[in-house]
Amino acid sequence: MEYLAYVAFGIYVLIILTGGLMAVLCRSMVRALVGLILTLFGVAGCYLLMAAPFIALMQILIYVGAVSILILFAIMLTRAPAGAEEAPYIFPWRSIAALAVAFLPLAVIGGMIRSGQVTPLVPPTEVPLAELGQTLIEPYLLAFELISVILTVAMAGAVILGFERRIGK
Amino acid sequence: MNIAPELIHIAVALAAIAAFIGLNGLVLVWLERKVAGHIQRRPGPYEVGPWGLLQPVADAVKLVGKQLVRPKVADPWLYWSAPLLSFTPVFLLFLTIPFGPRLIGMEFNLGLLLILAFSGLNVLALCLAGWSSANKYSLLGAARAVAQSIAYEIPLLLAVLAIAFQFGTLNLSTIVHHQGPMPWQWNVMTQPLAFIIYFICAVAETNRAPFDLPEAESELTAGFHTEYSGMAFGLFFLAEYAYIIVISCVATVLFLGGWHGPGAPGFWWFLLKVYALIMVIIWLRWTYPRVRFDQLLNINWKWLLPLALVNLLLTLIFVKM
Amino acid sequence: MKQSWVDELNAAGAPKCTEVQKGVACFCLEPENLLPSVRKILDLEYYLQDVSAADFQEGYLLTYHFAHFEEPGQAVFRVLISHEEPQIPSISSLYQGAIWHEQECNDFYGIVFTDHPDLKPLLLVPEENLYPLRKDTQSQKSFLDIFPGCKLVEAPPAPEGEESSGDQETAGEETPKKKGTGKAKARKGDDETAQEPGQA
Amino acid sequence: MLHYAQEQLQGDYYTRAFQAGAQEDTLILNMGPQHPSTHGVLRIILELHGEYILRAEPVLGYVHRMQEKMGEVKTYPQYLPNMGRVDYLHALAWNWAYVLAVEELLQLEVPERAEYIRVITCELNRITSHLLWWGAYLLDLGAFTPIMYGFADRERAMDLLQIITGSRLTYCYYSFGGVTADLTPQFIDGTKEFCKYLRTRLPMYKDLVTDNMILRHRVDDIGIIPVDMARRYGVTGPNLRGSGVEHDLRRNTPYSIYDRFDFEIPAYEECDALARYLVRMDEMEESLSIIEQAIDSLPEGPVTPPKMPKVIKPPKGEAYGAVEGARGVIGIHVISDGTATPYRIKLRSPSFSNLSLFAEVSEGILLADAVSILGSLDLVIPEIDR
Repeated sequence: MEYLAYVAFGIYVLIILTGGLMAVLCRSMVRALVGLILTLFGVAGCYLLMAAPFIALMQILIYVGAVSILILFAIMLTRAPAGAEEAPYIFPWRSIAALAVAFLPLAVIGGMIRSGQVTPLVPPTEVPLAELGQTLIEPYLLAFELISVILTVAMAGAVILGFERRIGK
Repeated sequence: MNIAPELIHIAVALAAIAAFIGLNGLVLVWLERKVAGHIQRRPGPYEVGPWGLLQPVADAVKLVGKQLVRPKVADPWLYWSAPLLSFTPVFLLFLTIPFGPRLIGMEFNLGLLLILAFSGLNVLALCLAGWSSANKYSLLGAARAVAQSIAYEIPLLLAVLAIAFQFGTLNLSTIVHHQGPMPWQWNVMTQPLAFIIYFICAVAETNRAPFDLPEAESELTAGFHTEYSGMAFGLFFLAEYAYIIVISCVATVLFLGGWHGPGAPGFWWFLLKVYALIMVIIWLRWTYPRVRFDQLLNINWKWLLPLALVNLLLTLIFVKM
Repeated sequence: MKQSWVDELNAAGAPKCTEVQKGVACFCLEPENLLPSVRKILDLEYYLQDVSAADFQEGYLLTYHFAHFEEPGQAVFRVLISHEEPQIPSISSLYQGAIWHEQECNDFYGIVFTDHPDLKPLLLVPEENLYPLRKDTQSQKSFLDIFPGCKLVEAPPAPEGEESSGDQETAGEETPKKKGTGKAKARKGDDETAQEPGQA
Repeated sequence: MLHYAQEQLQGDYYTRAFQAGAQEDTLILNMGPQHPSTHGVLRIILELHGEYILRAEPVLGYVHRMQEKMGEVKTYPQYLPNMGRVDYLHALAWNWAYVLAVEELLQLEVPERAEYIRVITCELNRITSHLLWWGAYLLDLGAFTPIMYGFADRERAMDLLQIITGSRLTYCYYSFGGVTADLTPQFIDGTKEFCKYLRTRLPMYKDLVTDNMILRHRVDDIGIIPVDMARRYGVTGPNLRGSGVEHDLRRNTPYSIYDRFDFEIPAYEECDALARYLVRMDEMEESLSIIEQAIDSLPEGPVTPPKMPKVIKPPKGEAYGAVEGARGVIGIHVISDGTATPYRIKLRSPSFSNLSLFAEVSEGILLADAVSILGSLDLVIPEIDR
């Protein structure tokens, strides 16, 4: 039973890493986006492993089904068929700096794990939906509402931008 | 090792679903052409096999036999992955649909959510197909697909949510169990508005006429799949039919009492209802002209969305009372 | 076509028309008088039927057909331009429908319409100048021969035109016309003779 | 992917010319020459901003056959079959315009029965043309079924025409001074029956299609052609009558015997695609009424003039034959030099003028509406290119 979880975890991590590398390295913006989507799928898999299928499905529904498609839409609207040629490789310094930044969190988390005592979590159990909702509405109400406000503002902004284009025509 | 039987069950279910989709796809191709034929005062296919029954097989053989062509400037990876991406999630969608009292791929508490989440992937596939073809018609089709599917997903979710609120569950089997065998015990009686909204949105989500703007052939030649040939096109085609079956299945489960029916309940009732809905969808396609893009969005934002919200609100009030 | 309108058009440029066979009124114009006359006929709410050309010994004959939405009948403008310098002002600023007709004449004959917004090939291949409807000298017929009622105004650079305006009037029973010269050099003198019968 | 961008800069003469005037951040789209909604090989270059059209330019000439040159090398009778191939949907109107012009040159008197036969067949042909347009237009709007109904009904009319003309599409039926064959009783009975039949069909089309809400929204207020614009471009036919002008050569300059029949000239004031649609639907009923009247009062007699010259050599001069075709005023200008071949033939095709306004009318509209407008103009491409 447990080794299955390990195998699954390994696959998910592989997916996440592949997607991440694709997102960073691909020169075509759409391919990079596909990498991002792959990563999101991997993360959804990890949620599934943590016995949070609701979050996993929400991840797919919202991030894959809506957010990344909006990004794709934006890419298509900018009409950049040939991708990001405007960013040529400047090999040594920037790449090294980028790598350093990329490994920084690894170092921090790794250091924390090494220094502190890692306690194994209790085996995860599925949280009922009602409880999840209760948590969102009661202790985290402010955060929940803030997110919705931000989303509303973003939507209004998109609408305004869209109207401006129409008038500009 | 208590997970193993479960896995085997899912594997068997997936195989069964693949067979189900393949068979129903063939039947649907035949049915659509036959119904279209009779609506148009012509016999439809009748040469291949009795009543043209083997026509879809001939079509399939033709599609498989055709050369796969990719435009020179198209992005090869994305170009070939798009039809696969369009077709593969379909299997997952059928997994949680209760075809009968015990005929279900995977008993899952969040079944409804699973279907909604993975059906959203279709638009991603259309988008990738449209973008990677390096064809302007495809690109326009993809842009239309995105705007349309994002718009119609919202009222669809709200309509489905009303049902979920009513029974406090996302489990499809439970929702079926809450309904009775007689038509007046079905949810369509308590939630008629939700049913209409769901049905319209679902037709729009599957890009079927009169909402087939992403592939509007008189404007965009074939929209997002302009460049696809052979089985790559075939997969899009099959995916479209599979999605039609899915939305009809979900409508049956949510609103039409699933496998319940007067007399003996069972799989046949389910199939009957599904095909009744499919017939309506086919009928719509061969009857109406296509709406225009701004009209399409207006219908959604000005009518369906407010109505869905009102419906949700009413449901909440009734549930809480 | 109403007689009053014919008179108005007669006054507008230097066209000469005498009414009217089966409701068709023909006006023979100098290239210079084309635009004012067309403006006039637009004011009279005529619509453009077509613009066509034909190749004669004397030059290219351009024919403009106009008709009216309510009134029966047809107004025909004819302009003759020389082979050597096939140029004529475009009427497309007044009748936008003429844009394509003029492009087509350019395709078929190589006639240049000055002030045309976009005089590129319309129907034929853009890379070659074929001019398929031009006739060689053997097959060219005389304009006067085909329209016997017409009189070519031969315009010597010297004095007034010797031929009379009386010809013009008598030409009325056939489709009547008075012609600009086929010879480009005589344009100016031609003009004067053209004015003269108009005043006479 | 890199050379995708470069490839866009290439293109043929017209694309390059069009691209030179393009704004930044717009999409140049070639609609045609092969495109489902251009009904033939018409090409329209569009500059799009999103789905809005900034600029449109029709490119013609893909089926250009130099009909006018053919007219100069063939004898008068030899050129007759060409007329059926200019506008294959209303071939008889082109037949008529040509024989009208030549008859005027020859000063030929047409026997009365032949005139009646011409009216009957020409109107029947007009109905087939409108039926096909109706189906094809609905197909442009995304409704697949009406074209089948339109075709089925059109087929009946074509069967009738086949009885007397011997062909189904590119008719060459009228001859100088008459028609080539007399009507048969079979045709007369069939036509009577067809008129009755179509009168039952047209109300059904109105109920099922014309009154459909989606259709109404698609064609209402689209492609406004004011009278002034129509005049400047020389728009005629149902397109003009959709702008509220009751201009119809059959009424305005009654040629042949149209002044003997009692019929309406349908016209709608709205100037939009719906108005043009309704005009054509009404016109079919008017044509039916003309056919019925003509059949009822069909006189006996010969269908060709008593003595025809062996060789047709019209005297020197010119003639302009103008008739009302299904798409507008068909004009054929014949200049004769007294020989057996015309000196010059100019074909004035209504679709040519009707399409020429597309650039102006399509500015700032949606791509879907452009398709709708193109359809509502009822174009026949071989007629435009000739």
